[in-house]
Amino acid sequence: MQNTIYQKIWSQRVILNLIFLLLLAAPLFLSDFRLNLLGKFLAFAILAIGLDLLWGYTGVLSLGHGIFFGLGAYCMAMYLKLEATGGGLPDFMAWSGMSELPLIWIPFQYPIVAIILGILLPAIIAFMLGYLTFRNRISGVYFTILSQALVLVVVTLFVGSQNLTGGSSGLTNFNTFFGFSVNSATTQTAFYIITVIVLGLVFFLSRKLVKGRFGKILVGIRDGENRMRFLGYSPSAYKTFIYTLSAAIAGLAGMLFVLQVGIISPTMIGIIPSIEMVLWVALGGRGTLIGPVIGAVLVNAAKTGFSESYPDIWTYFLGLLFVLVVVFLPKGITGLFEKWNDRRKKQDVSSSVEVEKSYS
Amino acid sequence: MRKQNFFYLLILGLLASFMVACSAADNAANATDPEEEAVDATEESDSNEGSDGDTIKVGILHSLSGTMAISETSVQQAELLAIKEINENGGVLGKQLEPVIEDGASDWPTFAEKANKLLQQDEVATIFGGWTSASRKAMLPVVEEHNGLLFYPVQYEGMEASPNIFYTGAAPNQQIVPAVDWLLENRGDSFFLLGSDYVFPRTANAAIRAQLDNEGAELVGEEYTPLGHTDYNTVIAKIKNENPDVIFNTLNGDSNVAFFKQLKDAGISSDDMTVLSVSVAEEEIKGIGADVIEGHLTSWNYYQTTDTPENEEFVANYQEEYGEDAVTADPIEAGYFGVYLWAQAVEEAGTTNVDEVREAAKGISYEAPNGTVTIDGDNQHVYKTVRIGEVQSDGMISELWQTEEPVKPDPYLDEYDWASDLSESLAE
Amino acid sequence: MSQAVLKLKKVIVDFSGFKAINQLDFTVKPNCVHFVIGPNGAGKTTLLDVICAKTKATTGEIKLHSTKELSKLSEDQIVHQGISRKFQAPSIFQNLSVIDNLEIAMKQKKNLFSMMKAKWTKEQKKKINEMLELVGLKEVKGQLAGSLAHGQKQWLEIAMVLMQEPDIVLLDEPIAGMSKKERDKTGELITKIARDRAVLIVEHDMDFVKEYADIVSVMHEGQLLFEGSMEEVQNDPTVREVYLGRKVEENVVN
Amino acid sequence: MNEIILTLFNGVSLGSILLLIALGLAITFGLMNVINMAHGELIMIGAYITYVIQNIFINYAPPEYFDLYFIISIPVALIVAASIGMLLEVSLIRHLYKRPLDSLLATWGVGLILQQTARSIFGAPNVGVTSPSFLSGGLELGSLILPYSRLFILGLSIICLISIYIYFFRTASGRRVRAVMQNRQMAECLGVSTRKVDMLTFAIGSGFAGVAGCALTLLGAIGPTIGTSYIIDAFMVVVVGGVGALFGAVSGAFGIGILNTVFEYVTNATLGKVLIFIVIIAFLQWRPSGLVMSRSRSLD
Repeated sequence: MQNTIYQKIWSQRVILNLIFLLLLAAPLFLSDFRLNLLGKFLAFAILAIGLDLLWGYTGVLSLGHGIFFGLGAYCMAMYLKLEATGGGLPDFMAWSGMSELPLIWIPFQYPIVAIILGILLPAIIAFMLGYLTFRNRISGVYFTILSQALVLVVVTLFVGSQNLTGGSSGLTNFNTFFGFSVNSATTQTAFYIITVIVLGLVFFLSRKLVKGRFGKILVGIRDGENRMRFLGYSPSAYKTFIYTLSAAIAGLAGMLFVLQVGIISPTMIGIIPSIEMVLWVALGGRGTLIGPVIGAVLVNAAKTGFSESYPDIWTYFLGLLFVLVVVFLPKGITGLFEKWNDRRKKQDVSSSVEVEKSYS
Repeated sequence: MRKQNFFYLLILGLLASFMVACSAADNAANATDPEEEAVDATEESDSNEGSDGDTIKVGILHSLSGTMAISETSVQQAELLAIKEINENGGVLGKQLEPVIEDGASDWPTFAEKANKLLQQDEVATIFGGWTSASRKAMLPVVEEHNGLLFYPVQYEGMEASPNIFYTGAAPNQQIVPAVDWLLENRGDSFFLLGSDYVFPRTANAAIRAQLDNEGAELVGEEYTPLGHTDYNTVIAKIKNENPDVIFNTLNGDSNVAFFKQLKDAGISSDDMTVLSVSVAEEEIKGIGADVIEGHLTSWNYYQTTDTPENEEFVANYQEEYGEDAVTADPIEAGYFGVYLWAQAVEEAGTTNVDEVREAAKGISYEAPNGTVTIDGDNQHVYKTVRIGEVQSDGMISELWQTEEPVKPDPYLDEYDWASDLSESLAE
Repeated sequence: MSQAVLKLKKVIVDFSGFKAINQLDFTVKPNCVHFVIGPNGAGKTTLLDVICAKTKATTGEIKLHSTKELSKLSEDQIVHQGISRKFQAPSIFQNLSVIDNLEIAMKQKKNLFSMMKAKWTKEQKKKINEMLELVGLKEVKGQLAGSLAHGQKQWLEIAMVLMQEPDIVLLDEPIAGMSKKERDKTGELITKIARDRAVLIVEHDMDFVKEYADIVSVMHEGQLLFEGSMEEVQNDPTVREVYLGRKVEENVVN
Repeated sequence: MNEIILTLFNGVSLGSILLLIALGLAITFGLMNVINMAHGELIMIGAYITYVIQNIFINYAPPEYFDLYFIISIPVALIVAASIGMLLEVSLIRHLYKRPLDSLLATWGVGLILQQTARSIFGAPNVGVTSPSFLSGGLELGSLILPYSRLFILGLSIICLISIYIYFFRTASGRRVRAVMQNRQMAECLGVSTRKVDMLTFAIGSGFAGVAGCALTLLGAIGPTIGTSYIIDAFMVVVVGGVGALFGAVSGAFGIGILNTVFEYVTNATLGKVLIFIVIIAFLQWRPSGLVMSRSRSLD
């Protein structure tokens, strides 16, 4: 009896909504600095959900999500930079001897265009690479290594074309967004609220996607891609779609990141951050949606906290975390709970079996 | 089902308690002791950044991990040495300095985040930090937004003068311009420019091109390699083809090791061609190997061998603190005297308030290991002596030439006609 | 004689020099239980592979209903032509429940966009319930497929094949590892499903073949050696010589 | 003409470096299918071993024998890297054979730990190794100078290749390794201890990483992050060459080396690097399983 009431009040949906509301209310509790950090973590969480759709559900490990994140971030940053210069030439272009705004920067004068491209551009690149590789049945570790090569290409290009991208310094020093000062506390709070809402939306839509038949197909592809072919599915289409989707989500996260952090540079999109992104998902628990969110927030909070107190030890800790999670917690934190659940469930079942026996 | 919900419930609970805890912590931090408040009120009305009771907090923000840790760790050590010395001599304004150390992790957004943290959370009086231009550019909007201070210790490409940054490294006219002049006079007039592909080499080389053009010298080639590039055979082949008198080297970090080793292997020694480097100091020579780079030139404001009494003391103290094998170098020295310059400005101002310190800092002089350094009030750079040196077989650099007196910093190269195009395009 | 549903003509499968199937002509007739037997390495499994496009034919043609050429199609396209395959080792989705397994196997539009808006229909639910009834997995429908017993896994996979409502069913050693009781049940099931479709089975168990076969094909070194009823196969001297040999004698004695 | 020969030589030289760093990987990744992201750090260990032995020689050996340090470093680096590899296999990788993507993540973590360990022991700055005097200078062919260090690395990579060949194809122990890699169950049935073979194979692969690290001290910087700059290149070589094909790695290494040098010569280093990776990605679309294809009938 008690159980059912408990279940009704604390249904998963209700709790998720409460978490969402609590996040929305965070500006009431947190200082500007902490709120800004939390906002950054939540932007990472958005990316982690997309990465988990790809890895946790579909079984495709990409070590190149940094560039999709980066593409989104750069699109937004280009708009912000042009806002800051008032349509003039950004400083680094002047040093590189340019006299006119290059063609590819021109569309980014318009914020709407920048936002659309920030999602579209990563999606297009992911689609092209995904379509080719998945159609050619390059999968598993080969795809993973290819995705790393892609990072290397893009990062080298970004660093190399200094006159277009600001080179290794990246883009920073922004003023306004839609006319609001990006650095003021109110705007930052607004960015935070937007991030929470986007996170909620991405979470909700992803949940809808994976809870239905579509999600089962993804799991099927993860566990037996070839078998799925003989059930009449074309796994490459599904993989390409999810890869594209998760790249678009990464782009979205990148835009929110730039708004809150105020800088994007190639170091943020390289090989090391790309692997760290995978760790968020692994630690939180792949194949669940709440897992990557927890993982992203937890790892980054630990990184901030740890490197504040013990900068030298942080690398040891990070390395150890990878090893321990993979070996002992392959399902991450959520997996830990599932295990604990199962054990208790088994106890419940065994006791109920005994009851039945005594009746008969 | 029920217990899975419990998991979500747990997250909810943790999140809620985290927020309450944070807000409580913030409140505690903001609510100052009523007595102290009263004292503060009598002393002065405006806030006294970083000054908390008996100590003054100062931020140290360098990369302690990642690729840049190689260079930045020593600068951090020098800054900590200066802080220690100041504290031993009674501190600043009678208060001890309390360094708050953060790791920029060779990642520019992290520099921005940590600078934010230092200014907002720790409320430090100033930050000493940065190495790459990228890290400085990442911190710039943060220190400007929160009206903080940053002491930046490395030579850089110029074209910047933020009111919130003090630049204790060399501006281009204190390193690159005089080096080119000297080379033209002493080593020949065909130049090959080689650099890593990022903002400093590109901007520096743009200036060199204009300067060479003005002097009627010949530019025979210009190559950029990605950061961390390790195979220089092809570049060396190109250099051989062009056979320049001088290679002006703005390579960064590890690439220098690969370049010099492979240059020597290719049979090119300092007798055949002069390589002048602007990013290779004593520290880097240790990693390259002195035998490989011996005889090549560098341009800096300071060498470990610089002959001043202040330097003798500095080197001795540094080696006592960090070991016999530790070497000092230009950025290390710039980090070191940056702390002293700030301390002097604070004493002058009588407060750590940023606006007053900035005002007091104008024209302040300090006897640094490299000689007298003076803050130029116009651009917050520092007057420094320029030195051309030659690498010796023991890894030390011996001075070949130095300017007679400290050179006025000119980050925008306003004083040079040939650079007018460069600075004009910037003025827009 | 009824019209052939599937016809292979001069098919060669060449694994870098080794011809697993060599100039094979092969016909599958509707409503038949058609067994393929032969010694190891005779090309039986490769025959199934080449029909369902797991392996591409090096040369030759494969015609469905004597019109549609299959050898250029991909695996999933072949499934939509009405050919379904069960593999030797049970390949079901361990992390999905029994009912989920059937749900994704079920005949439906399987492209990306129809799948995104796919919803349960009454008819689909009915079909799955019937199938669960047929293969006797109703009791365990909510369990993860990975937790099933070996025999149950085999049936689940057969059920998944049938959910696709194919015209031709390819089974690779469906009764391997089954108990006597389970074998009988599987045999009955095969007879039942063959009423309205062709069933092509690779099998080693001669008793099973004898009991349920309508047609038996004997393969040897990538070629068709003999085709006929089980009785004819047993009496054919060449078959005896190359393959059955002792085994048939034993069977006869028994 | 000289230019062409020199470019070709530089390409072959780059190829030999790539081959040397990829040889170990061709064994651990190619044969065992373990994605060892710590391979770069094993290279780093080899480099630091050379540094340590050099210092021992400076401090304790008479100066006229100084050059010997390099000759001694090679086998020591091989043994130390192999032992660390063995330790890694026994403690970690053994448990992850069935999960290749997970082994990738775990070994990346190991790599991080090794890097930080090196930083703690030797400090963050690069350390210097003086090349032995017999390797300084170069072979003069007319106006061409072919550096001895490059020729030495070319020779070393060929020697390594030959010894690997002899080991795998001419010794009983090597045959056992091949047997296990080709058919694990069957080899087990025949009484081969697959555990021992796995451990040994991984150790051999790791050992060659150590040798590569030793050779790299002739060319570039020795620092805690040296491995990260080579690891992707090494994987590319193995993937292009065809996983499981030792001699695919050879063609992969020289192919990439020569093409990269030509691209770099014609354009510049940045563009050259981008171009070579684009070519690799395109190449893998065309031949997903690399230059040397191993056909198999096995399921999945």
